[in-house]
Amino acid sequence: MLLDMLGPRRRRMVARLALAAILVAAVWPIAGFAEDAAPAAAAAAPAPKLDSGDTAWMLTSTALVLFMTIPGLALFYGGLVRTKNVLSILMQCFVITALVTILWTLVGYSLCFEGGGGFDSYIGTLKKAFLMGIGVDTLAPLALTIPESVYVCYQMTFAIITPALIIGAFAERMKFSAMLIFMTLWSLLVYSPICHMVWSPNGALGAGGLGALDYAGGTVVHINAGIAALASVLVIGKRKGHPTTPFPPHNMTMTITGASMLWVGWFGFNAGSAVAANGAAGMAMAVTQIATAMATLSWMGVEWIKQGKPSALGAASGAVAGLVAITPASGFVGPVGALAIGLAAGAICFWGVTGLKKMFGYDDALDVVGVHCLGGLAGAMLTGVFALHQFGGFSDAADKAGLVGQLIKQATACGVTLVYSFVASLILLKIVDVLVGLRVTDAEETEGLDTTQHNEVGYNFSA
Amino acid sequence: MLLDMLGPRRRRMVARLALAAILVAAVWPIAGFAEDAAPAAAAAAPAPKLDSGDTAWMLTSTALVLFMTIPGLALFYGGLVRTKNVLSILMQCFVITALVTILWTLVGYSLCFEGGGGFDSYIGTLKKAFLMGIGVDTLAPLALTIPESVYVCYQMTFAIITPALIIGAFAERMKFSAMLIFMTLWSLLVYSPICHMVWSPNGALGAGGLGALDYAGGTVVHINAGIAALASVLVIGKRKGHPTTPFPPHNMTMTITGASMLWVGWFGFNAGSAVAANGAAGMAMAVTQIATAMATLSWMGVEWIKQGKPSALGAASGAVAGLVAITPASGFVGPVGALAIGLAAGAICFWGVTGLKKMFGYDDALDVVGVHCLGGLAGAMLTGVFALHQFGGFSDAADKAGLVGQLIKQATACGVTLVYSFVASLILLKIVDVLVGLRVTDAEETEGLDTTQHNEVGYNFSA
Amino acid sequence: MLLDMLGPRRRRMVARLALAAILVAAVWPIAGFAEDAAPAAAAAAPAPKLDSGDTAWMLTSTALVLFMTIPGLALFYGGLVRTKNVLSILMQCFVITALVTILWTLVGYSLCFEGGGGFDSYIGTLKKAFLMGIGVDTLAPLALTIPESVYVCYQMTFAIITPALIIGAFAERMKFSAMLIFMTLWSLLVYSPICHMVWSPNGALGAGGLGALDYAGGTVVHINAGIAALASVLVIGKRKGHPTTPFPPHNMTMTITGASMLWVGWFGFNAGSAVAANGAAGMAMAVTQIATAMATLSWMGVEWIKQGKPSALGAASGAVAGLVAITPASGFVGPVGALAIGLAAGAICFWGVTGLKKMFGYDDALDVVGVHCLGGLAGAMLTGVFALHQFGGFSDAADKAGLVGQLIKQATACGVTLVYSFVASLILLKIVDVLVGLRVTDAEETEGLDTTQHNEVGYNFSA
Amino acid sequence: MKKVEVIIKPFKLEEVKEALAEVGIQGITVSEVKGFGRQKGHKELYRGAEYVVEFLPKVRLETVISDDKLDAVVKAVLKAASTGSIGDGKIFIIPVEEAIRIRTGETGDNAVR
Amino acid sequence: MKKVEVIIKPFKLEEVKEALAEVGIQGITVSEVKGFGRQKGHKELYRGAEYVVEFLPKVRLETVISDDKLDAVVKAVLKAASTGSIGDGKIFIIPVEEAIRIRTGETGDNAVR
Amino acid sequence: MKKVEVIIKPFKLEEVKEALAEVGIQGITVSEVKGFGRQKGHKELYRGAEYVVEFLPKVRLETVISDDKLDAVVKAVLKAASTGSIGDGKIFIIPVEEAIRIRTGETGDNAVR
Ligand SMILES: Nc1ncnc2c1ncn2[C@@H]1O[C@H](COP(=O)(O)OP(=O)(O)O)[C@@H](O)[C@H]1O
Ligand SMILES: Nc1ncnc2c1ncn2[C@@H]1O[C@H](COP(=O)(O)OP(=O)(O)O)[C@@H](O)[C@H]1O
Ligand SMILES: Nc1ncnc2c1ncn2[C@@H]1O[C@H](COP(=O)(O)OP(=O)(O)O)[C@@H](O)[C@H]1O
Repeated sequence: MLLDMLGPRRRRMVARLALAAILVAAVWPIAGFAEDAAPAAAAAAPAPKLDSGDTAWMLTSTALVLFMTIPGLALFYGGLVRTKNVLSILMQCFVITALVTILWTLVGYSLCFEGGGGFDSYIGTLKKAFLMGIGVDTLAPLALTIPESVYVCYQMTFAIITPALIIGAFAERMKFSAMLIFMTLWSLLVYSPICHMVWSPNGALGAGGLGALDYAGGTVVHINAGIAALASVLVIGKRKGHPTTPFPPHNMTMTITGASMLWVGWFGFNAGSAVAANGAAGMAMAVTQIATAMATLSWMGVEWIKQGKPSALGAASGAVAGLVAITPASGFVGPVGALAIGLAAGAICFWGVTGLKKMFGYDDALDVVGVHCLGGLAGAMLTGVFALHQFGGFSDAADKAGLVGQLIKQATACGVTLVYSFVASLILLKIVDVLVGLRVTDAEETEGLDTTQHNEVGYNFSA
Repeated sequence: MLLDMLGPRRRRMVARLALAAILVAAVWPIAGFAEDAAPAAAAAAPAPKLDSGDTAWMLTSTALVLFMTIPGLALFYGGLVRTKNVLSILMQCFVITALVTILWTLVGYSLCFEGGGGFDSYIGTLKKAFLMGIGVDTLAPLALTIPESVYVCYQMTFAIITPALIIGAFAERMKFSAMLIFMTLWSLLVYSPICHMVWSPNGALGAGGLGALDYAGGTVVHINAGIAALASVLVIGKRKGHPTTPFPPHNMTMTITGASMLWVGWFGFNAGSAVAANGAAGMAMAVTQIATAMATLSWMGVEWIKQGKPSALGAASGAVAGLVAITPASGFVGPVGALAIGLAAGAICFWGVTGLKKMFGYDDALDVVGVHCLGGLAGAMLTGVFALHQFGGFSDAADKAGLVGQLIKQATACGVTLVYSFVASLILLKIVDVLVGLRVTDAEETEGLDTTQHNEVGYNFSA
Repeated sequence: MLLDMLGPRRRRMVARLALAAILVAAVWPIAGFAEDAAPAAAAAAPAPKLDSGDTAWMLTSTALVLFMTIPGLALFYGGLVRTKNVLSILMQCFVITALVTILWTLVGYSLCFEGGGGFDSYIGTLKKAFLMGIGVDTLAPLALTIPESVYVCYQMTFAIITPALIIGAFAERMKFSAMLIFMTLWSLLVYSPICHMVWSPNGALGAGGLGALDYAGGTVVHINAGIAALASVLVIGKRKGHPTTPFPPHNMTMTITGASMLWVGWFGFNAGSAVAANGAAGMAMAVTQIATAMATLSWMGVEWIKQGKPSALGAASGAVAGLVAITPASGFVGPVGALAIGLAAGAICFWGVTGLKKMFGYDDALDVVGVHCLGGLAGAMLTGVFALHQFGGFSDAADKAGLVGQLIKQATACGVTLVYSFVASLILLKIVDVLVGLRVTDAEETEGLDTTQHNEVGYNFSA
Repeated sequence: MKKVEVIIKPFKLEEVKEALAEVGIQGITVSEVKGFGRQKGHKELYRGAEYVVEFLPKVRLETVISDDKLDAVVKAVLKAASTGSIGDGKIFIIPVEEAIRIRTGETGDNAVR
Repeated sequence: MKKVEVIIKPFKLEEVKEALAEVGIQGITVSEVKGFGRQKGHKELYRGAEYVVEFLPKVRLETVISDDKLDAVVKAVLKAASTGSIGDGKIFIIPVEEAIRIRTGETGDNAVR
Repeated sequence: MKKVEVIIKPFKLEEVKEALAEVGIQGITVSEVKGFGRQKGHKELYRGAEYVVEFLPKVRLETVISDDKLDAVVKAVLKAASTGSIGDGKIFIIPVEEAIRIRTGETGDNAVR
């Protein structure tokens, strides 16, 4: 079914590469089981107790972040492609949601958050595969006032949106089957280790390791997805007609609707990352709102000056840029920091989707690199500045590290994410290309992915 | 206004049938007032106290479930009909929301949840008609940590979505006036008793009676709506042109958007059914997510194999099937049960909308029977399996009843719902048909319901 | 950039008017700083403590109210204009969201809610400009169980939606630049004082002053926006072709979707105004739902009788009318009051958009006056009735004032809002007209705002 | 050769297409048009403003045929498209000087066969 | 009989239709088209990529009339559709050999009356 | 004068337009149509119900030209529009009796220049 016809020579190559893939895939689990180290951080506290308010907010946050992917991101991206490919975008977001949910249940959660194995700096163990041991009354080890089931769901929504972000880059030309295989591998082999390194108590990059600050996913989600997006367009190549033919959005109302949903849902993303309904969540919400607004105006202003008119797509892109950039900072910076981060994000990402993209000429269809990778980098670095109390922030750790010290930590975490995700994504894409072929045929691309991949069309207004 | 021209003979018939209808309608209230039995279950506890966290989550859940009907279900269904009928769908969902809200305020809530009458096994009393006696500080008798006002609203959203589900079956051909009358009767005479029997403390089918498990509405909502849908298509007949003419969806992007909203909103449906922000809610959310994801993949897989390509409509339908099937189970089963239920639901409902429908040839326009009735049945029965601890579940009651015992209880509850709802719906539809005529004229059907029923059109892109 | 070419004579006039504007603008801040009066109401209580449940609900409510503007209101309005202007509506809602967020952060919040200055009856001070002094752990002075950061965000969403409501009136003909300048001035010089007068502890109209009841913004939001809308259409004039050419909605599905989102989001608006997750919030949710449903049916009924068929636009408009009218009442009235208010609102606003509008002949494009101003007035007055215990309400203050007494208070608050907002809006609009010109050219209006203001088009289905 | 332009009610498209197929016509180009004629449009109401939809949705079929098929085509259309009620539409016959199949370069009757 | 094909700016549709009604024309078929001519399109920008919309929205009216009405029709259209600015459009006159009213089978001038 | 009507595959529009521009044609009217011919449509499936999309999206270009340009135009279109695969479309040539530029009132060849 999934495998296209292959000649004997090619088949042998496939076999070899598949073997390699399996080996790589096998490393983590084995690593995970290697050693059952001592019980993790938490423990010892004065008998943890579920807090219904915190739980209420985290249940809500989970819904909000899921809402970001479906329908939020699906609509944001869907409106930007040509009519003939709109369903392929919606379908990919929808099915990635399903796929990652299952992967997360099987092993993803455990690999990301169940530490204590021999490679605890890099990856978790498989002790909680199939969510084993998580009962109705189990509290989340990393957030002792809410049930672990809620924590599993909340983190799952992050694991869902990250690969979904990538599809914007290779939109309008990747085979559906190839996309599924790639995302399965990517979720397990790229998302899991990065997530573990940054957010697990003993992860190499986070609080228990290097000490880089990433409140809600600047590295884990945005830089990670953004650089994988770059890898994907380098491997799959440009769309037919790029850059001579214009590919104007087929439905800007859909895109603005999606952007609005992303904005609203992002409150779950950032304020939810407090894993509690408290002042930290409140401040995270406030700075998210402020940075996003500022970035919207910033992008709009630059566009108005540079191109004569402010566009709706510009405003929406600015908002997303602001949301991306404030993500790593949202638990550490104050309102003034948020204004600064928003201002910078709008302008920088504007350049990302115009200047930078033109400079290198890659065909990042929906600007995942320019907005998510660049915005994520800007946010991560500026977090290193505005998290300090002297710049209106709240991070004692950053104060201790000092401006330069913290910036180095931030840069290191960005660098590791960039390199690991880029290289691993490249390898996985090549493997998938050999296995089933990444790209649809020219004729299919011309006809559109909706009919060729899914046997459907988006609109039938005259039916 | 509402009554069409009738000949004298027909008018007499109408009168007689109307009388019958009124009698039927009168039974419940009279029954309700009959006897003011002893105070219901609750009481005696150590002075119940409002919990702000539980209340926060239930306020949110109420918003989420309302969101499922408008705009969720409205868009999901609206995208599937032909352009000329899109507003009729949106309008029906919207007005059912309004209508049922008023009915619920007047008598519905009281009939469903205010027990203590002489027929307490089957229907409530009218003591809380007009929400009498519910003040700002009244706590919900059945959920003592939240205000009764919130409980009223939360349960109201279930009473809203259930009739709204039915409209998918008779879409594109029922008169708006007929729909209003039918839904008024159905809400009072079918929804109320079924809801009371399953969820009221002394109801015949639920915990205080037979002991069938239905956490969030497998019988009350889905089987109930699904079988009424079947009744409706049998009475109203096929759309003109069925099955020779194809009726492709006019706007799949709308349908996917709606499906996504249903998915997100369903967290309020299932996790909200814990009526608290605790581990039970968390686990309900987790299994909802897992089963839905699995059903999406399951439907997609079967479709891919059987029909060569996976469609967006298939993925969305699979998700809804999974959501339906996990609904009765969501408070009782664990992650592994959820995987199994999802897997089954996707495949079974796929067969429901292809095999089963073709077999019998009824024109269930948007597949309410195949997805909601069948999915509800599958979910209800599998609840009887996976609620047991030995299959990863959490229900002591099920353990006590044993696998076979619990399955018999589940089957009984399903059976009662199927028979009562089907027969009552048939009768009500016949009555409405005689009163005002169920179906628009051929010419109106050809022209479309939007202009003929509502004087409007969905789209005016060239205006 | 923003200033169009002006002749020397006109330029002088601009200079003079700009000076006037600056003076007006300067009054408030100066007033604000004048005197640092004694600490506000609160204080003295038994050590206030954050409540995670209340906080959870207010975080959620904030998301819900933001959701009302983007995408809710944007879609509701966007569907009603002609295709060539759809993006201008979406863009205006989106950018107003960003703009007001920044204004609110800089000075708006402080002007509205930081009392204690010399003009405390009318306007706040600038002590909390830039949200100075608000830390992670600061509790909201006016709601001591939640963080002030959350209170800032929640109130911000009200400050956002109010100007966004106005754009419906002057839709399809105002310059984007003029809209930005007008909204900046309006937000600071009209919204701030009205908000302060009604909701600040020492405000002239609210509990600490006159004693008018406005739970969630009947005067502050709806009458205020509605009368400013009237001012705007009087200044900018009719659309080309009005009233001979019809301007049918270009996408009713978008409008119904938006109306549905408004309905759901309004739970945050009204139930959120309890600033807690308790019985008051629950009852506010219940009456909101009931009044909205009733108004939907009421408008539908009147339309059905008067115009022969019930339309989807009618149902949606009725719902919005009900939501508007219950807004000031939602914390004071019971279910029966809600039924009455809904019934009245539907019928009155129907007349507002048909009778009243025709009578005076103004071109209020999307009926902001007929729905928001009129609905707000109806709601405010009826609050004075149904807030009394004898009419099923809960307000001791209203009981004390007596029916006539309370009605006079309500009428006074309405009157002050009407006069101040109307006059101030007129002046600001004239100033902006002189500065940059309010209206696009005839040719631009014919071509549409999307291409002429934003260089984009809404739909490109054939691309 | 002739071009036969037919304006019909939208829901007749399928039938007319089949009727044409029966008389051996395989090449048809269809477009959505709006018709203005004796058949009057319906009223729509938007918030009390009455809006008469004067232009009714119609479908236009065009087929270029060799002269010898003209009669059969006209008869087929007449039969399939007629409902007897106002607004059924029109058939127009227009001379065509040349037809060319782009793929092969064939001309004349061969191009439309 | 003649077919008069008119390409105009969209917002002129109402006026042209009324002008035609005044000279006794009741049957018109209208379609949306895109025009490419001397009038240049506007630029749209998407994230820095410039996109020239070369094809402008136009409306095409077609009406088949008896020969004697030709002059009146052309004059009516010229007057109603002209704005004097570039892009006003064109009138084309094409011979029609036959017209048939589907409902009644009437042919010739009777069919288009 | 002649009207050249060309039915092509949608994605060929840009090329054909440019080819026409090269031979000096500047006025073109384009419309979206659906074609029914030898090229068979694809199947779509909705919940198990198979739905054959018989009408394929095509684009129609119309240009009215003076007789002397006819050959060049036909050649240009043939070259630009052909992919060699079925469904490439057709060219039809129809006599035009008169053309008028609405803006100026110019007639005949001047109107289409
Ligand atoms: N003279 C004409 N020229 C072009 N199209 C016409 C003409 N007369 C009628 N039509 C088209 O035919 C359709 C049907 O015509 P109408 O007058 O409503 O009814 P009937 O065909 O029964 O006489 C119209 O909507 C219009 O599209
Ligand atoms: N030779 C032609 N053949 C077909 N359509 C034409 C021709 N010339 C112009 N048109 C149509 O008329 C419209 C207006 O023509 P244009 O050259 O822009 O301005 P004008 O009519 O003022 O000369 C074009 O957009 C096109 O639709
Ligand atoms: N006789 C005809 N009259 C009008 N349009 C035709 C005719 N024949 C073909 N067409 C149009 O040309 C398109 C292509 O024709 P088709 O038969 O599929 O392939 P080919 O052009 O390669 O012969 C059709 O989709 C239809 O729109």
